[in-house]
Order: sequence, then C-alpha cells, then structure tokens
Amino acid sequence: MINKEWMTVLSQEKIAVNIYELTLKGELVQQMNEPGRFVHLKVNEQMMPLLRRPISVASIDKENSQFTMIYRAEGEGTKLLAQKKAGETIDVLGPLGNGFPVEAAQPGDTALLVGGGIGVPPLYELSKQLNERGVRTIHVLGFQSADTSFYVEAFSALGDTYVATVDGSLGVKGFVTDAIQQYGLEADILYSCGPLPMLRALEEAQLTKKGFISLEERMGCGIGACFACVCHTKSDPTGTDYRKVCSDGPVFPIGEVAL
Amino acid sequence: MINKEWMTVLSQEKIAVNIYELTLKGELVQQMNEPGRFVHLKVNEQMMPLLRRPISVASIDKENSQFTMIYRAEGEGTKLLAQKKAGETIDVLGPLGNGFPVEAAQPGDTALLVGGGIGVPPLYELSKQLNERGVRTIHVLGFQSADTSFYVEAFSALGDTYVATVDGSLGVKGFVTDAIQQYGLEADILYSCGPLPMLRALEEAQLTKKGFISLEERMGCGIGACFACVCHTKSDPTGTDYRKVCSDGPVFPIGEVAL
Amino acid sequence: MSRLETQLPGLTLKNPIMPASGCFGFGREFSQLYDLNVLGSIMIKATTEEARFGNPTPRVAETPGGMLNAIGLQNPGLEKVVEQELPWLSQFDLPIIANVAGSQVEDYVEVARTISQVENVHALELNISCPNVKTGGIAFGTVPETARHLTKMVKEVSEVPVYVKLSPNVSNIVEMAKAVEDGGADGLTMINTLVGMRIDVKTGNPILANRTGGLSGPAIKPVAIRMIYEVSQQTDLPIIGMGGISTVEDIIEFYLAGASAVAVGTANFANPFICPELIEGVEQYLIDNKIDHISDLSGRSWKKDVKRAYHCS
Amino acid sequence: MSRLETQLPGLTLKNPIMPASGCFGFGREFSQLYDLNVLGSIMIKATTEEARFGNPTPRVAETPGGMLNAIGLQNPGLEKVVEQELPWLSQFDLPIIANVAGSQVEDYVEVARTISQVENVHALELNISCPNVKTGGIAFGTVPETARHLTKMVKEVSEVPVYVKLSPNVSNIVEMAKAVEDGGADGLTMINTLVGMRIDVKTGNPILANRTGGLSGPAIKPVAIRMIYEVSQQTDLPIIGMGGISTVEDIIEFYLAGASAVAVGTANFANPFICPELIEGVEQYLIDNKIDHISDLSGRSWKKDVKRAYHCS
Ligand SMILES: Cc1cc2nc3c(=O)[nH]c(=O)nc-3n(C[C@H](O)[C@H](O)[C@H](O)COP(=O)(O)OP(=O)(O)OC[C@H]3O[C@@H](n4cnc5c(N)ncnc54)[C@H](O)[C@@H]3O)c2cc1C
Ligand SMILES: Cc1cc2nc3c(=O)[nH]c(=O)nc-3n(C[C@H](O)[C@H](O)[C@H](O)COP(=O)(O)OP(=O)(O)OC[C@H]3O[C@@H](n4cnc5c(N)ncnc54)[C@H](O)[C@@H]3O)c2cc1C
Ligand SMILES: Cc1cc2nc3c(=O)[nH]c(=O)nc-3n(C[C@H](O)[C@H](O)[C@H](O)COP(=O)(O)O)c2cc1C
Ligand SMILES: Cc1cc2nc3c(=O)[nH]c(=O)nc-3n(C[C@H](O)[C@H](O)[C@H](O)COP(=O)(O)O)c2cc1C
Ligand code: FES
Ligand code: FES
Repeated sequence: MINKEWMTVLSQEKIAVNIYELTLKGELVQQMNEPGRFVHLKVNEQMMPLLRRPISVASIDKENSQFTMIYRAEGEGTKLLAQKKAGETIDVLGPLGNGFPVEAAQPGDTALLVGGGIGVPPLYELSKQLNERGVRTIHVLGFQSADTSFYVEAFSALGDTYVATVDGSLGVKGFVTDAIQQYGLEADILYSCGPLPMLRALEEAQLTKKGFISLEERMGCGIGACFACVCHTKSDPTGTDYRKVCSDGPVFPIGEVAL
Repeated sequence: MINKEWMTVLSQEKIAVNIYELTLKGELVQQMNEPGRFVHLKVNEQMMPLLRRPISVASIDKENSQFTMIYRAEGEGTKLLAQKKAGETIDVLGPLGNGFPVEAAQPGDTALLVGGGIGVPPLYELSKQLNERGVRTIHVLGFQSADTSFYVEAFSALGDTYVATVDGSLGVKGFVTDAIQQYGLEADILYSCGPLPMLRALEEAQLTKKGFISLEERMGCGIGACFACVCHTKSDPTGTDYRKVCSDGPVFPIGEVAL
Repeated sequence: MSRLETQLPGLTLKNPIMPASGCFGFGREFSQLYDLNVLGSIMIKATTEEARFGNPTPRVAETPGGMLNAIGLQNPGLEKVVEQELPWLSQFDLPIIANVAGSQVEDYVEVARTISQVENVHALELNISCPNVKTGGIAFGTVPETARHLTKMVKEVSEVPVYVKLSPNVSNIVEMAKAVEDGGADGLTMINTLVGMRIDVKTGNPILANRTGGLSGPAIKPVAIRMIYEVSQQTDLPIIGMGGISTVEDIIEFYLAGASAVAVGTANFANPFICPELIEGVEQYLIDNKIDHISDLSGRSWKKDVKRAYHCS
Repeated sequence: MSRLETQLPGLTLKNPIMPASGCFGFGREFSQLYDLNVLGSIMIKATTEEARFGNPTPRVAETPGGMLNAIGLQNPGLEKVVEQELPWLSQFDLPIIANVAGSQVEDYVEVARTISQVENVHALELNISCPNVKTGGIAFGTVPETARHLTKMVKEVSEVPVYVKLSPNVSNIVEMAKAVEDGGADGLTMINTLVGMRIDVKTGNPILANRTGGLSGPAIKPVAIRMIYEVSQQTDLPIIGMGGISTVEDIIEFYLAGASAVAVGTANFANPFICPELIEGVEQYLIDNKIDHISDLSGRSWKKDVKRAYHCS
C-alpha cells in the first residue's frame, strides 16, 4: 500500500547555499526501509504549484518515527518548501520507488558511493545501512563549490570520503571521476546518484562488476500511472521496451536502462 | 497619487462567526481621510488568487499610522487573509475611491447611518468623524443573526444604535428597514452601505432629503482603468452614461446611479 | 436508487465520477492506494493497435494552475491490453471505458472492433483529440467531416456505445459535437487538453522534448465549462465532463454546465486519493443541499434560465 | 542604442513593453501611479464608432491562475477618443497603438480611417477577436477569409501600420496569421482571450452576466507561447506577444518563442506598478546575462534548434 500522510516538520535548517535539511515526523517512516526511495511532496494546499515534488529520503530514524531530506531550493516548489517551519505539516506521499539494494554488497565488500550535488542525500542512508551490514564504504561527493557542499563530515564518519568541486574550492578540482582517478579508488560494488553526465561517465568507466545508479526524471504521478518518467532499456534503446523511473526505479542496475 | 505599500499586520482577531478585524500599520494611513474609501489587497504573493480584494477602511488612527478593516472570510482570498498573523506584511493598494462626504452633514444635524452585514464597517469611521463634527448619529445595523453581528457596542458609544437580525436573535427580527419603521427613526441625512436590496429599499423609503450610499461590484483594477465595475446612471438607465464604482464611487449620492 | 447511481449509454455506474484517460494507467498502480471498486468507472489509457513508446522525455512540465504533457500515447498495444490489462481489471466490479487512438481510420476501427468485444469494456472513448502525436489524433478532432466519418466507421464495428472525446482546440465546438452526433456517437467526453508550450528560460529550449504538449488542470476549467455549456444545449448526447476538476464544487459546476458524469485527470497527481474523496464529498454535498439525485443538477445553469437582463451590444 | 529600444512597423519604442488593450483604459488612471513616459507604448482600450456601455455586471470573475472578463467593449466612442483621450495622451512621449473594434467591416474602416490620422497614433491594432460581443468581433477572428478581407479594407484607409490581434479560439492559428498577412497586415498581436465560463455553484447561474467571457492571465500563457512559437516560424510579421505575462522570465519566454515586443494585461490588476517594474527588470536581466539587445532573443527557441531526438509516433 502507498500512503499519504500529513507529516510534521521537526526541523528545517539551511546547511549550505540554497541547501536545506528538513526533518519530518510521522507514521510513514515505519515503511521506510530500503535507502534510495523517495517521497512525493505537495508543498502547499493551493493549486500552484500544482504538482508534487520528488525528494529522496536521506536518512531514516524509525525509532523516533522521523526521517530527513536534503534538497536544493531552486524553483517555485522547493522555495516554498524551504519556508516551512517546525510545527507545520506537509502532505507526503510515499515512500515510493525502488531503492538501492543493500544486500547486493556482501559483508566485507568495499562499496564505492558516488554522489553529485543533490544526488548526494540518498547515499547517506545507504552508507549507514551498508556499514551496519559490515560493508566498507568509500564516498566520493561532487559539488559545484565549497559553499554548496554539505554532509562531508557526516560521510567521513562512515568511511573514507573524497570531495570534488567544479571550482576547486574544496577537495579535488573537477568532477567525481577526477577524484576517483586521482586517488585510484577501487571497490567491489558501485552505488551512485547524480546528474546524467556523471552517471554516464561512471558507467563508461566500468569501475566495478556490479553497480546501481539512481535516475532523475520529471514526474507526474510518481507512482507509475502516467508514463511521464519512462526511459528506454539498454537492450532495446529505440523500441517499445521501457522502465518507469518512479516505480521501476529510481534505482536501476547499471546497464539496465539507456542513459 | 495612488500608492502601494507592504503594510504590517498589527493584529488580527476573529470578532464574530467568520468575521475578522484586521489592523495594519504603514505610511499609507496618512493618506486616509474621508471615511468610506477602500483598500485593494493582494492576499499572497502567488498567482492564486490572482486578483486583489477590495475591503473598506473601517477606522483610521493617523497618529499611530494604523487602520482597521473588518471583513468576512468567505471565499479563497478572504480565507487566506484571515490566516495572516501579527508581524506579517500585506500588499495594500490605496486608499481608493471616493468616500462618504462628512461635510454634507451640518453640525447639529442628525445623520442616520444604516449598514447591512459587511457593509457596516465603513460606517464606523464615518460615525466617528460625524460625531467629531458635532453631528448626531443614529445607527441601524442589520445582520443575519446575533453570532455574525459585530461592533454593536462600539457604535453604541457613538450614538443611538438599533440592530435588526434576520433570525431575530438580536434586536428587531427582520431587516434594517423594519427597525427604522418600528422605531420611527428620522434624520436630516442618510448614509448607508450594504447589500443592493437594502439600498433599494432605503432609496424607495425616501427617509431623508439628502443621502449617500456605498455600492459593491466585482472589480478588476480597482482604480478605474478596466471598466469592470460600471453601473448605469439613474438619468440614463439604458444608455451609455455610467459611473465606475471603484473610482467614481463606491459612495454615490442617492439618485445618481441606477440600483 | 442512490443519489449518485447513473445510467448512460452502455454504462450503469455506481457513481458518475471516474479517472480520466491517461491519468490512471490501467488501474494497477492506484489499486495499491485504494479499492478501485469505489469508482464509477475507469477510462483506461489510450490503446493503439501496436505498442508505442511515446515521445522522448521530458514529457511533463508545470504551468500556472496546470501542466503540460506530451506522453505521446505510450501504451502496450491492443493485444496486451486485451490479454493482460482488461482481464486484470475484471476482478473489479467496474464497467470500463476504453480510450481508443490511432493514426488513421483503420487503426481506430481495428482497435475498436477488438476491444469492444472484451466483456468488461462497456463503452469506447474515441480519442480524436490527442495533441501529442503527429499524425491522426488532432486532425480527426478539428475537422468536422473527418470526425463524423471516423465516428461512423467505428460505430459500425463497435459492440458497445461509442463516446467521442472532443478537442478544445477548435473554432467551433458545437459544430464538432454535431458532426460526431451525426456520425452516430452515443455520447461525448470533453474536454481533452489545449495545445500549449513552455520554454526553459535558462536553456532557451522548449521544456518538453516534443516541444508542444497538452495543457490540463484547473487552468483550463473555464474553457471546459464554457464548451460543455454550449454543447449540452445544442446536442442530445450525454456528456462526460472533464478539465481541471479538483473539488466537489468543480463537479457541481460541470453538472450545472450540462455534464451527466465527470472524469478527473490531473488532480490524481496532486492527490492520488482524490477520486474516492470526491465521490464521498459529492454525496455529502447532495445530502447537505437536499438534492435527491445528482442528475437533477445537470444543465441547470441554462435550463432554469430566468430571463435576466442580457444585452451584449 | 539601448538594450531595449525597438523598431517595429510604425513604432519606435524606448522599450518593447507596454500595457495590453483594455487593461489600462486610456492611461489616465495609471498616470496617477507612475510616469507613463517610462512605457514603450500604450495599447488603448478598444474604440468603436459609437459610444458603448458594454455588458451588464458582473463583468469579471476569477479563475485558477486567471480571470474572465466580459466588459463588452465599453468605450466613449470614436469622437470622444479622438477629441479627448488621444490629445490628453499627447502630453507623453508615447507612440500610441489604437485598438479598433466594430460589428461590421464598415465600422472598423470608419474607426481606422479617423483614428489613424491622429498624430500620436502610430499603429492600429485590429481587434478581430473580442469574444464578448455578439456580432462581429470573434467571427472576424475565426474565419480566415473574413479576417483577410477586413485587414485589406482597413489597410486601404489607415494612415499607419496595422497590427491584427489574433484570437486563440481557432483550430489553426497559422492559417489565421497567414490570412491577415495576405490581407496586408504589418504585424500581429497575440493572443486575445480564450472563451471561458464560470458558474456560481450557490446560485446555479453563470457568474458573468454575459455568461461567457474571455480568459486571461497566467493560466493561458502556455497557449500564447505555443501559438507565437508556431506563427513566428510561418510568417514574416513581427509579433507583439501577450497572454499571462507577469514576470521578467515570462517576457524572456515570449521572446524566445518568437515575439518582437510584449504587452501586459491582467497583471496590471494584481500589481498596477508591474509595467515599470518589468521594464527595469528586463533591462537588468539582459545586463546580467550579457545580452546586447533584447531582439537577440527573439525566436531563439526555434532558430537555434539543435537537432535533438524528436520522434512522435
Ligand atoms: C527520484 C528523485 C529524487 C530526488 N531527490 C532529490 C533530493 O533528495 N534533493 C533534491 O534537492 N532534489 C531531488 N530531486 C530533484 C527535485 O525533485 C527537483 O529539484 C524539484 O522537483 C524541483 O522543483 P522546484 O519547485 O524547485 O522547480 P520547478 O522548476 O518549479 O519545477 C517544475 C516542475 O519540474 C520538475 N522538476 C524540475 N527539476 C527537476 C529535477 N531535477 N528532477 C525531477 N523533476 C524536476 C518539478 O518536480 C516540477 O514538476 C529528486 C528528483 C527525483 C526524480
Ligand atoms: C468597495 C468595496 C468595499 C468592500 N468592503 C468590504 C469590507 O469592508 N468587508 C468585507 O467583508 N467585504 C467588503 N467588500 C466585499 C469584499 O470585497 C468581498 O467579500 C471579497 O472580495 C470576496 O473575496 P473572497 O476571496 O472571499 O471571495 P471569492 O469568491 O474568492 O472572490 C472571487 C472574486 O470575486 C470578487 N468578489 C466576490 N464577492 C464580492 C463582493 N461581494 N464584492 C466585490 N467583489 C466580490 C472577489 O473580489 C474576487 O475577485 C467590499 C467590496 C467592495 C467592492
Ligand atoms: C499525463 C496525461 C495523459 C493523458 N493521456 C490521455 C490519453 O491517453 N487519452 C486521452 O483521451 N486523454 C488523455 N489525457 C487527457 C485527460 O484525459 C483529460 O481529458 C485532460 O487532462 C483534462 O482533464 P484534467 O484537467 O482533469 O486533467 C491525458 C492527460 C494527462 C495529464
Ligand atoms: C478586462 C480586460 C479587458 C480587455 N479589453 C480588451 C480590448 O478592449 N481590446 C482587446 O483587443 N483586448 C482586450 N483584452 C485582452 C487583452 O488585451 C489581452 O490580449 C489578454 O488579456 C491576454 O493578456 P493578459 O493575460 O496579459 O491579460 C482585455 C483583457 C482584459 C482582462
Ligand atoms: S511519474 Fe507517472 S509514471 Fe512515473
Ligand atoms: S475595477 Fe477596474 S474600472 Fe473599476
């Protein structure tokens, strides 16, 4: 069952330029298990903005029935979201989609977690769960610049963490792939979320045998009913075979969908 | 010059069923003189609701740069307005239109002020100014019922005050005209604001030689540019002569416009 | 009889409220949210003879009070719909309205012939108005004679009543309605989307990969109301109304304009539980307002037309 | 030359941003708010030969993201406009665009002949698309041949360039544009309002006394963008774009679609200072984005058309 709940804002904090960390409380949290799934948020009760906004679950705290999201306030919807204050409620649909398979990594394995910008958040819960499972995690986080970077310390507490920034103001100057190369990072399994060019580069680099990537696409329903978010499969790149990012994804094994 | 200002909410109070009293502070107050003029409010920054809402000035406090409105929260716009809290700001255009001419009543005269429902508010500032001028005021206020009535005590402090309610739960059972008849009220001059049927009944009753009524009409611009709010004149009821409620009115001498 | 039970050609509906085509897939996803049996019907996603992938993404964009879509009629094709989707739907006590699309008359005829034979399909909805495909679709929806002809050909093969879905992108909606009535349509559904576009100011390119798309949602409601108001006075066909419905009052407004049932599209995205909520809400509204049956409201805006001052010139 | 100065047939504009017809009267009221000299031009309220009272009230209603109006072309008539309004406006350094309306060809011709002789009238805007009057208006706007003929007749008498204002209520906007181009139009203005309606759920009656009205505001912007995108690729006429503009980004979007100037209508009601604010804002936008001249943006959404994947079927 997919549920909808008015969840209560516990805290909302600006943690970098235009980046907010939002923690909500409610029953829905009990259904949040797999990392990498997302929630679909209605940011106000008005008809404008009309559509929900998909945001990844960044960290789950079942005991306290709360979870955290990290998002960039950019357009109309996320800017309104950023105005929500503790005590207010938000209409949350979810959790939706299929996340990162934690069990694909065996205890003792090394997992490489590569995130770009607002693709970083879901990797945090993933890393927590991998570490719990006894998987060693290496994190490579890409940002535009130091002032839009976030959670670097939090990731460091879970495993080795490398940062790349486009302007070089933090870590390696360049992209995540530059950092991976520069430090010669190797692993058994890759998990990644971020912009398409980054995912393409990682797919081409063939760093690991197994890998999973999380995609973004503009959505209508978010539950698989409207065909807004489909992509071709790699095995039938121009045909009628497809996957829906919202309900088949957002996480896919590398090689399943055409990037 | 017509101005627009982000005025600050000083207080918002529910004073009867669905009726709110809202006090705003700002420079615009210095331009508010004549009673019966109105302000045009944008209740939020979104595009929905799109249009401004016209609300009468109910009382002016120039010394403290504040004024008060009383309104019924009914539709989308006024319901959003009712959510504004002290400290928030509201986009106010005004003061607009032409109000009640206080100087039409001579000191020593008796003025009959007749208000119906949300037509009552502008009569309050009018009564204050008439009393200052030495005009005796009699107030007849019509409401649906006791629980939607408001400001009865405030008017009583300024002059004799009679109430009519449709369900008889306060004062005379019936309409303002019933109260006027029942108490045999007489005056030199009439000022009135309220629903059209009430204004028509008053016009027909010919209670006074001189009289002024305030009209309501759906508005676009509120400043006279869009021709949304026109009405025919009594002297040319089917021709091309007209008055604009927003900029020629909302107050007109009885007999000027076709009701 | 309940306040909501509704009889339309081919359709005995528990209530006259149903999801609009393309906004509800074939029901599988929404069945994870609530029991589909509460619905009056389901207008399933457009079905074409062959499977279609549709347009490249992005396929949706938000607009003030509405959204654009250019899905491009993605669907698994007639065979799979008949063999997998409709049988799955037969577990529910639901008369299905099958949305039929194509690029040429023969396509429509073929899909109509086959799909109308499926037991739980109780009516067809001829999609002559999809703006998101290059051939067919919209041409059928804007030329009266073409629409009449298509309707006639489909009527000849269909085992169930045929509703024609009108496009709002026309100069004269009444003319289109009369043409399909003439072609033998049993009912109308209206409106489909208005053709619109958004350009990304940052990139300078249209947001939709298909460039243009269909505008739906509250923004288009006044256009839908106007068209239903006009058409319901000029034809005898029942109208299933749609276009921007998201509240109980919206449904009442569509009825007053002249609708005999309604469908909810875009609002399912903002609130996926909206259909059951509206069904309950409308029933309550009728009780509160002492209206014996929802059909009492149909066309009331013009039927009870009191002679008010009405001069336009 | 400034980033905003714009040359169009008959019009040398300080900037290409102006209030749309009917939303600004003849400028008197807004002159109490700001100095009208900041504007690029003013499209004055539609003028007819005789004075008109227009439709009964209510004449406006709010809709999701938009509004309906059925003013019914109220105006003081040609004589008063020429003798009082235009001379008053001549105190400003403003080329005026006079919106011309009528019920039959002769009316348009008569108004055009006279008003085009007034010194500060630098262009006419033929209102062949007003949905709120029974005769004329919209018929001229939906039948290509009628529109072509009217344009031709008006061109014959007009002393200044003629822009034709297109109605969006048509099946084929390009056909209409080509028809008036063929009739000799010097430019296009688009779009006028979509015909819409709202019904008061409490009374069961249409909210507007005229029943139907013209839908304007942000809700219709995607329709306007789409039509300008289509028409600008198919004709050589400059387009003054309008329909839902309320932000700087909206103006950029209209330019990218293919507009050569823009007009702001409904947004003047929500914020009466919007025109000067947008003029400043657009200039700043051009500076920030290092765009030498606003005309560089015109039609960029299709001119720079990179060959992206584009398959619809
Ligand atoms: C599965 C998934 C998970 C996501 N997780 C996160 C996250 O954890 N943190 C975060 O900051 N962002 C995340 N995003 C991206 C986020 O959804 C968009 O940034 C957001 O929808 C933009 O909304 P807006 O109001 O700022 O922009 P607007 O421009 O107002 O959006 C207009 C429309 O476009 C859609 N849209 C715009 N950009 C995107 C985008 N990049 N992806 C999908 N839809 C878009 C919006 O949802 C909306 O429908 C995720 C997207 C997906 C699909
Ligand atoms: C000059 C003037 C002074 C007014 N003073 C007061 C006052 O002091 N207190 C008060 O409670 N009300 C007053 N009103 C009425 C008030 O403007 C409406 O109640 C209000 O606009 C309704 O808005 P809404 O959002 O509740 O309704 P909605 O139904 O959301 O409104 C939709 C549209 O219709 C218009 N509208 C609806 N009802 C009216 C109406 N009765 N008059 C004019 N426009 C309407 C709205 O302005 C809006 O454009 C006044 C009206 C006018 C014209
Ligand atoms: C994403 C999406 C897909 C649609 N697909 C179809 C379709 O396949 N067939 C069809 O006839 N209409 C389709 N429509 C149109 C809707 O059925 C409906 O007519 C229109 O959206 C107006 O209703 P609304 O405003 O409630 O959405 C689609 C609409 C949307 C938003
Ligand atoms: C109240 C009102 C009155 C209008 N009157 C006219 C008119 O007299 N002549 C005309 O050509 N267009 C008229 N229009 C249409 C506008 O000029 C404009 O084309 C349309 O409203 C779309 O722009 P907008 O969305 O910015 O308002 C009017 C629009 C409104 C809202
Ligand atoms: S968003 Fe509707 S199918 Fe994915
Ligand atoms: S509201 Fe525009 S003229 Fe009165």
